[in-house]
Parts: sequence; structure tokens; C-alpha cells
Amino acid sequence: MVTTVVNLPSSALALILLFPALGVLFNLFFGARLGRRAVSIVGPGVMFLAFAAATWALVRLFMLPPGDALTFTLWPWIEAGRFHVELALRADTLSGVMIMIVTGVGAFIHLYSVGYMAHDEDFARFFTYMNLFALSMLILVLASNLLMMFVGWEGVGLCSYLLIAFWYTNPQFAYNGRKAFIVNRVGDAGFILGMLTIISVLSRGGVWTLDFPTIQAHVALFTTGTATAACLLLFMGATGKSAQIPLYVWLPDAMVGPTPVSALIHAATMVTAGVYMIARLNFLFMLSPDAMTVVATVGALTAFFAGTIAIVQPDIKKVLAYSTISQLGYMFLGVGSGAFAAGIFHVMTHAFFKGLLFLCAGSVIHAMGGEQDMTKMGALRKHLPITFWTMLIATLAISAVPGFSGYFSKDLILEGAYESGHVWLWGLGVLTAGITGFYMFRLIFMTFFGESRVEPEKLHHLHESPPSMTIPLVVLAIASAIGGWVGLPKGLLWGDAFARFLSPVVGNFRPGVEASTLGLSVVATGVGMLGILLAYVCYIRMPGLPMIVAWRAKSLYQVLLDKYYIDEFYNLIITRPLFFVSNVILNRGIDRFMIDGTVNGIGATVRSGSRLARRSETGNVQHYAFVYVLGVLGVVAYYLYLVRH
Amino acid sequence: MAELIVGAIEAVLMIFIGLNLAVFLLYFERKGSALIQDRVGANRASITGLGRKLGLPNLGIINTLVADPIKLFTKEDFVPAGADHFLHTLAPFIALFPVMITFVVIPFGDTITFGGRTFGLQAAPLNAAALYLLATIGIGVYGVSLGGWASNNRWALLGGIRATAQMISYEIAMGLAIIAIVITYGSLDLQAMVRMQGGVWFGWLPRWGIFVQPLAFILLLTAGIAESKRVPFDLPEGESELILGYMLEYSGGKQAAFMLTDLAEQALVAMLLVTFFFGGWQVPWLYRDGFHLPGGAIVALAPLLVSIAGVVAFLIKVVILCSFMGLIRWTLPRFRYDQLMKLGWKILVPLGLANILITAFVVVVAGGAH
Amino acid sequence: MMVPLPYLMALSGAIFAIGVLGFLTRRNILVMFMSVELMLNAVNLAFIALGSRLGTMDGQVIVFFVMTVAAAEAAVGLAIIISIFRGRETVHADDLTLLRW
Amino acid sequence: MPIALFWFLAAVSLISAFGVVLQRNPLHCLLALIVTLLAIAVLFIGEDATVVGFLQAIVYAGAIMVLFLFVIWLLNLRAEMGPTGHLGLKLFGTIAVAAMFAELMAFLLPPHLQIKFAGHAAGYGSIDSLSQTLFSEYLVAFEVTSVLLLVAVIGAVALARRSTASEIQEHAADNARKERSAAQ
Repeated sequence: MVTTVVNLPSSALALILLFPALGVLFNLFFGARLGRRAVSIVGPGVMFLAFAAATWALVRLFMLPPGDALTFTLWPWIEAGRFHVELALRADTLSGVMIMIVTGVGAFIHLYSVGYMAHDEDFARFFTYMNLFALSMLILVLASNLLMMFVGWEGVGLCSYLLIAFWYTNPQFAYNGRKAFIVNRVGDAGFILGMLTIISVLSRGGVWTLDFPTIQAHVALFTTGTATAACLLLFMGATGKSAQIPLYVWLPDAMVGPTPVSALIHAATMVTAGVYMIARLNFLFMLSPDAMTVVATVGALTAFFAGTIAIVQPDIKKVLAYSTISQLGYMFLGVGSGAFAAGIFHVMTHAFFKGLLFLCAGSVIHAMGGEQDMTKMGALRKHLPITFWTMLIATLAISAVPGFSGYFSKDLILEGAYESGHVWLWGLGVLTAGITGFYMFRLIFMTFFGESRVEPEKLHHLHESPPSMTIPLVVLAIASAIGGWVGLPKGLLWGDAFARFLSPVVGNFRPGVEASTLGLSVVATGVGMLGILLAYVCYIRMPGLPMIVAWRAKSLYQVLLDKYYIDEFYNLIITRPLFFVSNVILNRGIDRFMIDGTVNGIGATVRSGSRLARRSETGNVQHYAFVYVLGVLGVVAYYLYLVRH
Repeated sequence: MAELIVGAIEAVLMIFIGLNLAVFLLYFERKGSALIQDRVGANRASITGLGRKLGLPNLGIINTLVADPIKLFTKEDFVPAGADHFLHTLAPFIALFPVMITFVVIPFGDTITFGGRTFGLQAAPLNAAALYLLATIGIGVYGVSLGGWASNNRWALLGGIRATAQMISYEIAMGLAIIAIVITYGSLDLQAMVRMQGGVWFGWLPRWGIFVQPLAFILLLTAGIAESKRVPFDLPEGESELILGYMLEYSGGKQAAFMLTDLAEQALVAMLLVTFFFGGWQVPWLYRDGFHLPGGAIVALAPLLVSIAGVVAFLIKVVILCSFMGLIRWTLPRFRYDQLMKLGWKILVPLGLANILITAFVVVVAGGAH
Repeated sequence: MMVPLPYLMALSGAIFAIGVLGFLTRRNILVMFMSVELMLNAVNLAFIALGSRLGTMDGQVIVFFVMTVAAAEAAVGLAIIISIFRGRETVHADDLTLLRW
Repeated sequence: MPIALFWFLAAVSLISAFGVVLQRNPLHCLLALIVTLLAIAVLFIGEDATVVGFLQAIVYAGAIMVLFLFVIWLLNLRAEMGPTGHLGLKLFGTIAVAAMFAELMAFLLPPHLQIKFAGHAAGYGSIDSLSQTLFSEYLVAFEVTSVLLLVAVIGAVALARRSTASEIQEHAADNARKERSAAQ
């Protein structure tokens, strides 16, 4: 599948990076001084400019013959012996899609943040981080080689940490930030190892760089074994960044960050980096069916488990968090089963509707004055009309109601899963579709319908959010409504234009098993509807029912509520022993006792020695002179000796 | 060996001359000042009124040159309580000694021939005499300063400090002047300098240094007077403010020694000026074989006469200069201390430096001295 | 007829030793300073003697420089002594032991 | 130089050097030092180092020592009463110095220092030859020395001068400003 790729230099790419970079610098150095106005203009402004540049780049991509890419080489970065890495940007269709998502959705979320963070005193810092995130994310998707991609990878990780712990004065938030960071480190270790594997394999073949095209060109150097190893390691990184089993635990806790952050980073963009990475390295993953299977399985399982957890969560953002994890699981199911285009497609649609969902949730929380517990909401429909309608659209989209964007992408994924032979995973996916419908509409019903459970004193200042927040809602609502139409089922109108657009990069999906697209779609959609119906029954018709169920299946409910005790489990098998080893053995044993002991011992010896020695330092010149004379005596004696012999 | 003996004799002779000049100055102090101030001045103690009988005017020579010295040297030698005996006694002689030994390098004549042997009329024919002068004069400071210090008296100490500061400051000006002169003559040897001043320019003008180094002359004159602490530079003594300055606690012979020092220094300065600027023992138009007058006429003279004429000419010149300084003494008022320092550091020293620069430049351009 | 070199050297060595002795045993900084000057002169003497025996001017030139340096050193050193005396009202070396633990 | 003269000068210089070390009154020490310097100057001249000898008399004895004199006056130093210095230091110092003297003698006296010497060239030690050497091969050193002197003058002034009233006021004002800023 190696295509001779023509690379056109294009400064548009540089511009895309330049604008957020300028934003960072501006907000960092002048933001605090020039005040909110300037920041709220510059912060989103640069993003919109970047959006424009990205659009330009994409238009140029459209005009190129398929398979060509835009490149922009800044300068050689690493010249270590024969190993050579360049600081270069490269935009093919895949990157094109990603930059559109990042800059587009990002821009609107920035705009949204202006309203959402309006009352925060660290306005400038927030936008510094946001722009920095955008910059890193763009580096990640525009990187022309694996190493540079890793830089972006780490950059987004850092920003995620900074933004989760944005309100660092709250120790819990700071802790969650660290948790996210550390869990990501685990994944990144895998990423690094994978990268090293690739380097070693390639260098053994005499290839000393990490450019994607070069890797692709020499992909033949990989045996199935090495490919599997590399892929699994890289996938480990992906599970960390994209919150898959077993490393998803950080994402729910990441919800303590400001809601726009959850929307931009932990729903729309960063968490999809893993998917992007796998799609980017599709040629490598294709070499190892095992790895692909692992990816698909992990994806499906994650989707299912996260969904089940989402069912019972009372916290609106937690629900969305788990649904994000679950949706990410879908994407991995997609790419894992070879339907890379489908995966990326879902990345895009998910960026629309999940970003929208978070923004709406943010709007709700904003209106509720920071309240996130759905059990204290309800009947907000008339108070927040715009939020309600847009959120409804997003919900329809995510629960794959036909016609809405989510429907097409999810359908493609499930279809891919089935046709690649993973029937079980397909089943799991379908089941998850039902669960998705259920918990999403549970969210809608609990929030906007039923009788109000809002505390009376909050009731009177319930209000719709300012336009700076509602405009992005509307825009994204439109996007999530019609955004899916770029990838209609084959044969219908323009058909799967999206897949065709990506195909030069990710190749075409080659089904293993034949199946009727329509049938699969009907089944999946049906299950989804079923879930919605169930939610309707439980939360509108007979609101008592959930209680009863929960009481009946108490243990199950508890398990779900406590997220399968995964955190506790990790605590038990990893954190505790780690703490024990570091504290007792390393800290007390080695550090305090051996190292400090040695150092202090030396210090004490020196001090006591010098206490004696300093007696000689009387400060009286003549004493020194006396010693000096003794020295002279010695020297002259030596010369006498020389003269005599 | 003979040279040594003759040198010793000449040295004694020179010192004798110097001291006598000092005495002459002492007399001039009295009578000359009286003359200038239109007083009678010293006129007592004429022995048996002989001069009166002979109808001579009473020049007061006796009481100046005989009575005063006797009185001085018969006075009690007083040492104040708490004073440093040793230094108090030593100081006057430390002051006087260097001046004395300086006389010996002054050439007071050309060569003289006795019984087929020729001797230079310079006690110590030193080839670095100019440096020697500076050295001895420099040492001269200690006498005064120590005298002031050892007297255990505030006035005296002040006088001593003043004297020291003044002499150190003016030594610099003096040194600069002498350097310029040395550059001009291209030699450190006084006798050589004097020899170079023989002969004439344009057939009539004696080749005296004054015509070459007028500025140096003024510098050396001023600095010299200051060195000898005479009016207008007599701040160390400054009767009106310090009573007698460093000499305050001295009496009798020691004070005489101090006064003698000043006077001798003045004589010394006069000799130096003569040597440097007025052709030393050179008599205008007189050569070894006699006078060569500007007209071209030649008056032959015996070599011995020529030599003696030189010595006499030297003495006459010195006396004239001494009298000139006496005039200055009775003409100018005393400087204020800051004026003194200003004159020394801000006028004389820069002038001296400039003089050196110009001289050196001219010498280099003209190629070779004189 | 010149003085034998070893005499001069011995003299210079003796004066030097005396200087050292003074530096070690006197407590008055000024006198210590004078002792330093003694040592300098002893060395100067050695320079001159050797130079004249070797027939080179270098010895004298070096002495010339030593004098210059001695002048500078005296100026600065005495200034320091004065300022010390202003501050501490003493010139005794064993009262000036501030540079100490 | 006659050998007798040398002995005389040696005696003078040694005695006066001892005087420097042993006398109690700093002024007497100074006088002794001056005598030593002059004796050494004469020795210089005896070694045909005429110019340097006179310079020694002019600069060293005539100028530098006056500086000392002034300082002694300024500090109004009188004779030291009571024992001076530490006894131990005196004892061991004397011993050490004696040892050093012995070593120096052993080092300087033996015949390996006997340099075959055939009289001086004409004009050796004269001001001409000194200047020739000084301004040809030692020119740089000479210039540097002049700079050194300049620096020394400035340093001496800076060290020894009392700050004027206006400066004192400025200083006080500075401190006040500092305190105010510290207070804020």
C-alpha cells in the first residue's frame, strides 16, 4: 500500500501552529496585565485564525491529487550520528481532518470559555493553557514523524494536567490532576518503548529516521512479531491517552477541571489522540492481526464497561465522562477491526456531539451555580431552552438516532467490526449502543424533565447562559446534526465521501465477512431505540422504578456505582505496594539511612575536624607570617639540597 | 692621594664659603632690611668707637657678625620637659648636615695649576651631581620635621609638619626644573654644565643657561626660596602664628644651627642658580688665554689669573643673587598656607612638566643638547 | 677593586633576616611595615650586587621597579593603616584579628 | 669601593636595621630605617649602580619615609609601653629567623657564587645605560608601573580621605530611603 507521495511545501501549516503559539505568548506575558477584554479577544481569536489557516490548508488538500500531502520543514532537529529527525510538519487528509476538528471545535469551545470562565480571576492563565493545549494538539496531528508526534503527545498531557488541576487550591482537584498525569506516564512509557522498538527495527534495516512516509516505505522491515510488539506498546500509550482499559481511570476524575476543558480536551480532541495515532500508523498495525484484535477487544470491552458504569452515575459530568470512554471504545473497536476511516469518522462526529454535550452540561452547571448532581436538577427545560434543545440534538446524535451524525459513524464502526469477523465484539457494541441510548436519555430526562428537584434558593437565579456560550452550542448542534452526512452509506447520494477522502492514508476497509449493511444498521439502531424507550419508561412513566431496581439488585447497583472498584483495585495492587516500597525501603532504608547517613557522617567528621583546624586561624597576621617563614625554610632547604647534589 | 687631600681642602673651603655667605645673609637681614625700610638698623657695639673716630658710617658689623654669634653660642641649651632628648639634640644637625655636604659638588672654578699639577676647582667631581643635590636636599627635610616633633610642643609640631609638607611639595617642582636643565645640558655633571656655558652667541651674548631655560630659572628660584623656608615662604616659622615654628623650643647653638641651615640653604640655592643659569665661574668673553671682547679685541691673561678670575666671578655672582633673594625677602609678604600649596602643586608642578616636555621636544628636534 | 660578592650577599641575607624578625616580633603594624621595607632593600642589594657582577643592567632596572612598587605599596598600605586606625583606634597587629573563624 | 668602607657601611646598615626592629619608639625605628636605606644607597653606588643609588636616597629615604613620618604623626604614635607582641612568637620567631639566616648563609656564601668578574664596561650604571635598558626591553613593564602608581594614588586617596559633610548627608538620606522602602 506504499504510495509515492508528493509533498508540497505549504506555509499554511506553519500558520496553523503560529497563531496558537502567539496566543500562548501573549496570554502568558501580557494577559494578566492587559486584562480580560484583551484576553477574551486574543484567546479565541487566535484559534479562529488557526481555524482559517486550517481551512485554507484543507482546501489546498482538496485541490491536490489524492495521496499528496502538504509539508513544511522548519529545521533539522536531531542529528545523532546517522539518526536524523527533522522538525517538520506534514498534512495529509488524515491530519487535515484532525486539524479541522481541533481548530474548529477548539475555536468554538474557546469562545464558550470566555463566557464560562468570565468570573474566574485566573482568566489569562486559563487561556494560556488552552492555547498551549491547542498548539500541542496541532503539533501532535501535524507532526511528520513519530518523535515530534510524541512531543505533541506529551504537550497535551501536560496541558491536560495543568487544566484538570486548574483550580489547584482544592487539594482534591490537584490530586486528580496528578493522577491523570501519572496514569498517562504509564501509557507514555509504552509509547516510548514502542517508538524505540520501531527505531531499532528500522535502524537494523539501515533506516535512521522516524518520518511516517519513510516508516511506511520501509514497513517491510517488520516481522509480524516485531510489528506486534511495537503495536501493542504503542497501543499501551493509546490506552493511557485515550482512557481505555486498563488506564481509563483518570478520565472520570479529570472532570473536576473547568467544563470547557472537559469538552475540548477530555472529549473532543486529546483523548482521540490514541485513535489518531493508530490510524496514522495503520500500515504498521495492519501487519499484526493479533495487535488489531487486542485493540478491537479492548475497545469493545471499554465501551461496554464504561457504558454500564455510566448508567448509574448521578453526576452529570461523570456520566458524560464514562460515555466518552465508551465512545472512545467504539473508536478503538473501529480501528481495531480495520475500519480506520470509520474510527476517524467517529472521532469527528464524537468531537461534535460530545463537545456539545459537555458544553451543554457546562451551561447547565453554570446555571445551577456549580451544581453537578442530576438528582438535584430536573425540569430545567423551560429555564434553559437553548441548552435543552441543543443538548437534545447532541443526545440524539450520540444515541445514534438515524439521520444524526452519531448514527453514521457508529454504524460504520459496528459494520466494520462485524465484517472483520469479530462477531462477539459486534454484539458487545450493539449492546453498548442500547446502554448508550439508555443513560444518555436518562441524563436528559433527569435534567430537563420530570418535576424540579432544584433547591428553592437556586431556583430563582436559574438563567440561560450568555450568547458567548450559546452561540457555540448552536453551531456545534448544527454540526452534530448534519456533520455525519459526509459519510452516508455506500450508494446513497455521494456515499461514503469521508472514507474515500481518507483512503489514500488509511487505505480502504477490506471486509472479511459479507453482511447486509442494512440489516446490521437496523439491529444496532433498534437496540439503541430500545435503550431510549427503557429510559423513557424508567424516568418519565414510572420514576419509582429505578429505585426498586437498584434496591433489588443492590450489589450490582453498588458495584456499578463504585465503578467496579477499579480504583480501589489499582490502589491495592499498585499504589499501596509502590508507596510501601518507596517509603519503607527506598526512602527510609536507602535514602535516609544509607545516603543521608553517609553524607551527614562525612559532614560531621569534617565539622569536628575543622573545629580543631580552625584553632590555627587566629587572625593574627604574624602567626601566618611565622608559618610562611617555616615554608620558606623548607624551600630554601630543598634548594640547598639541590645545590649540594 | 693628592686628589683626595686637595679635594678635602676644597671641600672645607667650599663649606667655609657657604657659611660665610650665610653670615653675609644674616648681616644683610639686618642692615639690608634697615636700608630698605629706611631705618638705621644694627648700629650698636662698635668697639671703642674707632670707626666713629675715623668718621666711618657705623655698619653694625660688630654686633651682627661678632656679638650675636657669641651670644647665641653662650646661651643655655634648653630642652623642654617631655621632649625626646635624643632627637631634640639630633634634629638641628640632621638639618644642617645635608646642606653642608651639598656645597662640595658645586664647581667654583675651572682648573688651577700648581707646580705642574692641575686640579679641578670642584671639591667632589661627581658625575651625577644633579641627583646628589636632590638627594641631599631631600634628606634635609628630616631635620626640620624631627625638630618640630621632638620639641613636644604643638606650635613646634605644626611648624614641623608645615615645613615637611612645604619642602616635599617644592622638592618636586625643584626636581622638575633640574630635570629640564639636565635635559638641556645633556649631563648630570655640574662642571660639565658650567663648561658648556662658556663662549658666546652672536659674537657677544654669553651662552648662559638663563637665556635657554628662563622658565626653569623662575621655577628653581621659587622652589629654592621655598626650600630654604625664607620669606615669603616662611610659614614653618611664621612668627605671627607659630611664634617660631619648629625652632620654637630651641635656644642657643641648636637654634643657631637651624637658622644657619636656612641661610646656608639660601646660599646653596644661589650657587645652584649661578651654576645652572649664570655660567658658574664663567666670565663673559674670558677664555683660557684671556678676554675675547665682542669687538674682536683680545686681552691676554695668565692662566692662573684666569682661574682666579673665574672663582672671583663665581663669588660675585653668588653674592648678587643672595642680595636679590634678600630683596625678595623684604619685598613680598608671606603667603597663606593654601596659597602656598596651590602655588606649589597647581602652578609650579604643571609648569615644570610643560617645561620638561618643551625642552625634551626641542632637544630631540635640534638633535643634541645646547 | 670591588667588594667580594659573598660579602654583599651575606649582608643582604642578614638584613633580610632582620626584616623578617621585625615582621614576626613587632606588634605595631607600622613597624612591621618598615620591616617589610627592610626586606625589600635587602633583596635590592642582592639584585644590584649580582647584576653588577654579571655586568648587566637588569638588576638595576629591577631594583628601580621594586622601588616604584614599594612606593605604591607604601601609599596604599599607609592609607589602609590610617583607615584602620580611624575605625579601631589601634595599630597593634594582635588587636586586628577580625579575619578569623 | 674600599673594603674598609664596605665594612663600615655593613656595620652601619646592620646596626640600624637592628635598631628598626628593636627600638620601641616608632619614630626612632623610622630614623634607623632611613639610615639603613642611606647606607644601602651608598653600597649601590659602590657597586657602580650610581643612578639607582641616588634614586634610593631620593625616592626611598627622601619621599617614602616622609610618608611614614606623616602617618606616625597623624596617628600620634608614642613609644610602646610594656611587652610588645607575644613571647612565644618572639621566641619561635627568633629561632626560625636564625635558622633561615643560617640557611641563607649556607646558600649564599659558598664558592659556587664566585662569579669571575672583569671590570665594568664604560658607563655601566650611568643614567644613559639605565634609560637604555629601561626604555628598550623593559618599556612595557615601565608603562605598566606608571599605571600601577596612578592606581595606588587613587586607592590611597579613596582609602584615607574622610567623606565630606555633603557625602555623609547623602549617605544618611540613602539609608533613610532604604528603610522606608523596606518598611513598605
